[in-house]
Amino acid sequence: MALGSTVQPSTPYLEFVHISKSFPGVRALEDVSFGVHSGSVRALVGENGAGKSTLLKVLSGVYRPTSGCLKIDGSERTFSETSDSLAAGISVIYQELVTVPKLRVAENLFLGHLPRRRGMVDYRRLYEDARHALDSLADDIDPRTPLGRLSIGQQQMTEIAKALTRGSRILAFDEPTSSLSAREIEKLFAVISRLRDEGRTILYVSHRMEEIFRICDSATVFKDGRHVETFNSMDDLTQDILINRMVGRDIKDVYNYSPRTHGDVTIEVRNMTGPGLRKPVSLAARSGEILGLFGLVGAGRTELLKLIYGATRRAGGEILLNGVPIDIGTPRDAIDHGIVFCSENRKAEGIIPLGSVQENINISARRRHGHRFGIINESWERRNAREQVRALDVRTPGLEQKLCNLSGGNQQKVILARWLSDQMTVILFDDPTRGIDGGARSEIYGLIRSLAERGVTVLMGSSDLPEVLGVSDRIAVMRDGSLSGIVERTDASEQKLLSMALPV
Amino acid sequence: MNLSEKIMAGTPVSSFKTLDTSVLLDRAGMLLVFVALFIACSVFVDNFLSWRNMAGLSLAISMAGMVSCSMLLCIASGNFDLSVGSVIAASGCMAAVVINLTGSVVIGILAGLGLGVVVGLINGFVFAKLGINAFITTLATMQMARGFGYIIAGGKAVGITNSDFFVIGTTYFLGLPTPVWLTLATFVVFGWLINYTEFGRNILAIGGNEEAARLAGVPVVRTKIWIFVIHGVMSALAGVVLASRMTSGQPMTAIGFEMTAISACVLGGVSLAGGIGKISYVIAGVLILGTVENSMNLLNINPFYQYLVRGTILLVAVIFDKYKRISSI
Amino acid sequence: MNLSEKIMAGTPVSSFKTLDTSVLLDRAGMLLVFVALFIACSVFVDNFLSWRNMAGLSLAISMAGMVSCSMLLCIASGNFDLSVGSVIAASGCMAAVVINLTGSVVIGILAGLGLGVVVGLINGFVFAKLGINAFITTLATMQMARGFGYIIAGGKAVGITNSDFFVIGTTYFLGLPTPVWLTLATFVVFGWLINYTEFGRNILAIGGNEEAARLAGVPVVRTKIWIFVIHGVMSALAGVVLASRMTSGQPMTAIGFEMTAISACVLGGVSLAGGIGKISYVIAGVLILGTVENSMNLLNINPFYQYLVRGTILLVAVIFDKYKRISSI
Amino acid sequence: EAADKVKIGFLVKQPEEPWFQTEWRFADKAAKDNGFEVLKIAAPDGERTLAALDSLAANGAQGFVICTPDPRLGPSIVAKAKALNLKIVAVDDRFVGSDGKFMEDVPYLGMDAHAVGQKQGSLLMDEAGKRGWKLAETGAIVNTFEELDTAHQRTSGSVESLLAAGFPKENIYFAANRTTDIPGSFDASNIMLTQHPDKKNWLIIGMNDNAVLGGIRATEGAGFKAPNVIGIGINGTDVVAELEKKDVTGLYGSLLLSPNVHGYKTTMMVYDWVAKGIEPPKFTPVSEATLITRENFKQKLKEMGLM
Ligand SMILES: Nc1ncnc2c1ncn2[C@@H]1O[C@H](COP(=O)(O)OP(=O)(O)OP(=O)(O)O)[C@@H](O)[C@H]1O
Ligand SMILES: Nc1ncnc2c1ncn2[C@@H]1O[C@H](COP(=O)(O)OP(=O)(O)OP(=O)(O)O)[C@@H](O)[C@H]1O
Ligand SMILES: [Mg+2]
Ligand SMILES: [Mg+2]
Repeated sequence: MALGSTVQPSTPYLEFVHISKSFPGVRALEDVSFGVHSGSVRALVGENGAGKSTLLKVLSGVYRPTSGCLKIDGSERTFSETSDSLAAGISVIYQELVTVPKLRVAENLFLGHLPRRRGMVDYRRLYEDARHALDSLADDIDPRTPLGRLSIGQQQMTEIAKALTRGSRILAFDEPTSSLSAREIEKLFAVISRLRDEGRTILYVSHRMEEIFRICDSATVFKDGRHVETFNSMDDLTQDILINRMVGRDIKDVYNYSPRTHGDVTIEVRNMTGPGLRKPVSLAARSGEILGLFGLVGAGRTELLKLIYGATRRAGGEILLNGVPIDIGTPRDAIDHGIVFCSENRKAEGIIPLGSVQENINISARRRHGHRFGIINESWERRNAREQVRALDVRTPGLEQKLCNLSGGNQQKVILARWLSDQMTVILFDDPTRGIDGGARSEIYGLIRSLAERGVTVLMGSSDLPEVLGVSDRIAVMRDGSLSGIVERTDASEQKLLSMALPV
Repeated sequence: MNLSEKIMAGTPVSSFKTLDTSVLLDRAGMLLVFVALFIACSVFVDNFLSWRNMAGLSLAISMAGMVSCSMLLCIASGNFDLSVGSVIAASGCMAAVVINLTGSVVIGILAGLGLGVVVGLINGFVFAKLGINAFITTLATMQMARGFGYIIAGGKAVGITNSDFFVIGTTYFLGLPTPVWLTLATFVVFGWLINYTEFGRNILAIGGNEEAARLAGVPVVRTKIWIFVIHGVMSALAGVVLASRMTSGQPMTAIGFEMTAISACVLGGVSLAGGIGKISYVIAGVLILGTVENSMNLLNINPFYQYLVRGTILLVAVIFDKYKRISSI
Repeated sequence: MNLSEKIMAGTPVSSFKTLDTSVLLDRAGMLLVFVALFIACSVFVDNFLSWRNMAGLSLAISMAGMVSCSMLLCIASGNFDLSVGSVIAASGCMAAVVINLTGSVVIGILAGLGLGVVVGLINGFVFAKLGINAFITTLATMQMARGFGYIIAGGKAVGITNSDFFVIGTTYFLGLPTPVWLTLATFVVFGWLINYTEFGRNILAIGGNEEAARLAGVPVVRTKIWIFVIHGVMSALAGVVLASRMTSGQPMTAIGFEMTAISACVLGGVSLAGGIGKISYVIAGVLILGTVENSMNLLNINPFYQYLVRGTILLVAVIFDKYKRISSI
Repeated sequence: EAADKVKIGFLVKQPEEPWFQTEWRFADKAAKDNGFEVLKIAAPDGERTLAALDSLAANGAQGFVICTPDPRLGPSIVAKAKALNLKIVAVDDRFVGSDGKFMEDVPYLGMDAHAVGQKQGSLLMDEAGKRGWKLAETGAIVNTFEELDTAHQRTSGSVESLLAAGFPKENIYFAANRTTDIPGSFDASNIMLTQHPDKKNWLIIGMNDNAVLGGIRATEGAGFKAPNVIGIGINGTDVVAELEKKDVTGLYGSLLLSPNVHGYKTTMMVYDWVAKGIEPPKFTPVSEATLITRENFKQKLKEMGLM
């Protein structure tokens, strides 16, 4: 079912012509021009805040460019609303989930174009079509469940399926795999290949180099809102060249693992049960140790971490810190014991969107550092925020900027800064590098390492296999709401972890 | 692992069993509370169960039932409309004045409804198009409509001379007053509107996540304007029916009625945050409020203590509902 | 590349200039609208600018100013409180009754404030602990407090015989009435509370994203209870001051005052969705509302047209503010 | 049926008002004296009035007394009462038909709001005369609440008397009250005082005690002493504490109406009608309102059993 003719090198199907976009105090895009042919997958790469998402939002009509225009199939188009771009055959999967959690999965998939019969919603067809749309991506999702009940990864899969229901000729994916695990990524890639073979035009944003080299035919590099270079073929391109063009320098081994000596057991979980866990979970980790937590989408990593943190109420089990049973009823209790948690769901559980960068950084730590009698120590707060922003290289026009105006990756850094502002014994990371660019990623791994070297215990949930393998001292694998085993770093391999994670 | 295997394994995606009962309880929601209240009243309140009282009760809640349905649309989309009480009053006066002027009942009714359309359009335009928040917008039109009502009525009730008009409000059909039939029809139409039309589903999407709805190409602005226009028309219709029942247009009637309509919805279980739109919730809310008022009058409770009772019952009802839901999960 | 290099390179970190003006305009917000309104009134309304009128105007808005400050806490945390008007009335009655009973002004005032604490605790507990939504909770306590006021007052105004009590409401200090000083103090204290205490920041965080705040270790439940208790106390204080000004406790006073307080906040620019808490917004809102009322009476506008004017000015003010903000971007 | 107690409804428009509280109290007294039952229901607007009639009928009442929230509800109340087979007596406010004329065949007991207002005005002028005020330097604040027809009739009656007694028209200032409580009249009056700083003496007019008291408070705030202010309230029940104050205030007195008589008599009228078949007269005028002042209020209130 090829749409039109395939590659026609002379006229790109989609063209950005001198696009610029400014926000108050920020130039997000500056004079960006390039074109993409139909039947190809174009990678858009660049550091956090380089302007990739902004470009896609210009494409979909969320933003009007300050200057410049789009050309589709040679003719100029301007979109003032997303409905215009949808009508023009463009679907964008945004970086942040944009779903209606209270509606059912099927309704989310067909939002804006529900099937109708005689003026009414045709529910039978809706569920059939939804079932069909999910088939190739996530056949375990029931189209009738309210979407809010799915895990983040499952929601991400429905977002992708949603874009497919439109049958658009141009599809843009903004970091679709950041919360997907290996198995889901395979499914996604199969779908993308099929779409390419059908002659559609695909834009693909990702920070994961392996992915880009696997499925993209060409790559465009951004830096600080500018178009740096477009590589029309991936053939003589290497990861190092690409990264160098993005960052302006070389990045060595991102994980840079070196063995550490571990201290005593700090945190121990005994027979933990609760929502999302099917069997009691027990595990322990030592001071200075990085314990990876691997599993497929929906395996229960997030739930386990949240139970430890007191964010969800546990049904049973015990938590011991340094051998002493502790009572954690709320996240505040956990923080008081030096246990902190960094959520995978930045938008819903991490950021205070209208709060400033400084506010978001200090919200937790101020209790022990900044203040006396509940009164805020403004100078400590500013100093701390400035230090953290510098240490993590957060790109923001100022400490007063509202956090929702920062790029996704920079928001993530601010959340990390929140926890790094304080002392801790145990840090629970759920997908800490979600949406973070290669350069920053290695910085974050460095941070995790230095935390461990200072004697902090790190539990790190991740669905990124190389990451888990590269960072962890030991790896706990989860499957279907239970712990299927813990392996030492030396025994671990992709093969082994996957076989432990896949359903029996 | 396919779905049926998952069900066997008992993972969260599955468990249709537990889902079913909880969904059922959730669906019934406040209706259960209403049933409990109704039984209690039947047992403890003399004359409560008489046909006469039932007809009276249904008539008493007919207006609230009508406007709560369209208020549901507003709330489901994540907003509310404070102008409803004023529109009820102003459209009643409008209808009365125009009927007296022209002698034509039809023109009078159309004028009354037209007023509702105009207020709805202003609300919708200012809110959806200019992006002013709904609270301030409808607070402003609430004042304006009230003032307009007083002005056209000259500050006092406008008696209606053409008695043809009273058919809407004062006749009976199959033993029930006509306004009650109108309210029942409203329930059916709005239930259908929300569940079976794209418009209705779009409202829920907007209330659930406006950003997502817009990105998916839902015509957010247009839908919002329609919501307010529909609500304006329904309020005006309620006003016209009321004028017919009262045989006059009353400029100071229905003060504070916005609170009745909103609380009927919220009491029934509609979230003010938007995204929920069950007509059964509204029906339950309206019935509970009406039953409480009715029984307090039947029991001849001192009006000062009525305040206490009303407040307590509101609280007890929602706490009961909440507790029921938690224990059912 | 470190931060200072980035600034040199002209990447996003830079352009503090453009930010400044827009931030300034945004900060000033509705205060600008107020200034425009004030100038217009000074020019076109006779006697508006007289010292006497200014003192009268400030006295007229003193109660709204007080309760709007604590209402701001509620709204900033993403909720609102409907019980304020009833608490004002009930605490005034409580103070009056207790003063007449005991002869002690201090005990009377404490009783009045105590009533505010109790209602606040009920609101806070039911809302934050039991998780019932704030609309229904405070609607219920609104009814209960009103009923309680009527009951203790026996349905009519309770005249206060001990004239020591009138000091709070009827004396002057440096040319301004004491209640106005109290209101000014309230502005200062709440401005400080929101900006310079952990409690205040926590409120904004809860309003901005409750789940994120909870996960960041903010004591959500406790903070919410405090918000309602503080609001209860402030409403009660306003009630006691009012009773002192009127030399009697009035059970039917301040009906609908919740709308005044909420609209002062919202008009000033506080978002009902929560997360915004600027005291300057509240001050602007209160001043605009007060100035409009004052000028309409000075201009001797027909009361029915006053409704129209009030509505129109509300709309014009917010549209103007919106437009100003957009054009400043 | 025969063994059943007679039940009579008593519907009032503003149950929170002391006036209606008193009517209800005396309706209860009549019931107790004669062994029947009174069902008291609030009827703040048309919709709830009709609902109240339904529940009255459901409760087995045979008749009712009503102070209607709006006189123009007359025809629909009469129609509803007929359908439910209930006897009506109107109190305080007389029904008005769709033709704008009083519905004279509905038994009515009450007093003309306009006449009460006129009395307020003439008493104010009398007192001002006694104090020897120069009318040119005297202002009159009229606290209006036009939304309520009764209020309008009282205040306009009052103004009429003032004008008839030669009070200069240009010295009469209308203060539209936003609410019917004391702060409402306080704020509105305050503005009038500001606007006319040249006046030495003030007359305070309002639809009831509260409306006048707010005005008095405002004059105090603006620095006027009691001898320079005259306010006369209407109702009499809300001014007791004011008249008991140690220091004389601007409130000279109040027109004590007789809610007790209204409550007792009308209830008995309905009772006699349903129980004994004695049809009440179509119109029962009530005696004039009496002025109570610091000197006589205790005695008068006791006489009426209100204290
Ligand atoms: N609505 C907005 N208001 C102000 N600034 C914005 C807004 N949206 C984006 N920006 C800024 O524009 C720049 C580009 O952001 P964009 O989200 O496009 O980056 P990105 O390349 O997608 O980064 P990431 O990899 O972190 O997602 C950033 O500096 C960001 O702070
Ligand atoms: N509130 C909820 N109600 C019902 N089921 C839930 C709820 N929250 C999570 N679940 C289910 O619990 C299971 C575990 O989810 P969890 O988020 O812990 O997975 P995960 O391993 O972190 O995967 P992901 O990669 O998607 O984050 C999922 O199947 C999810 O659907
Ligand atoms: Mg991005
Ligand atoms: Mg997870």
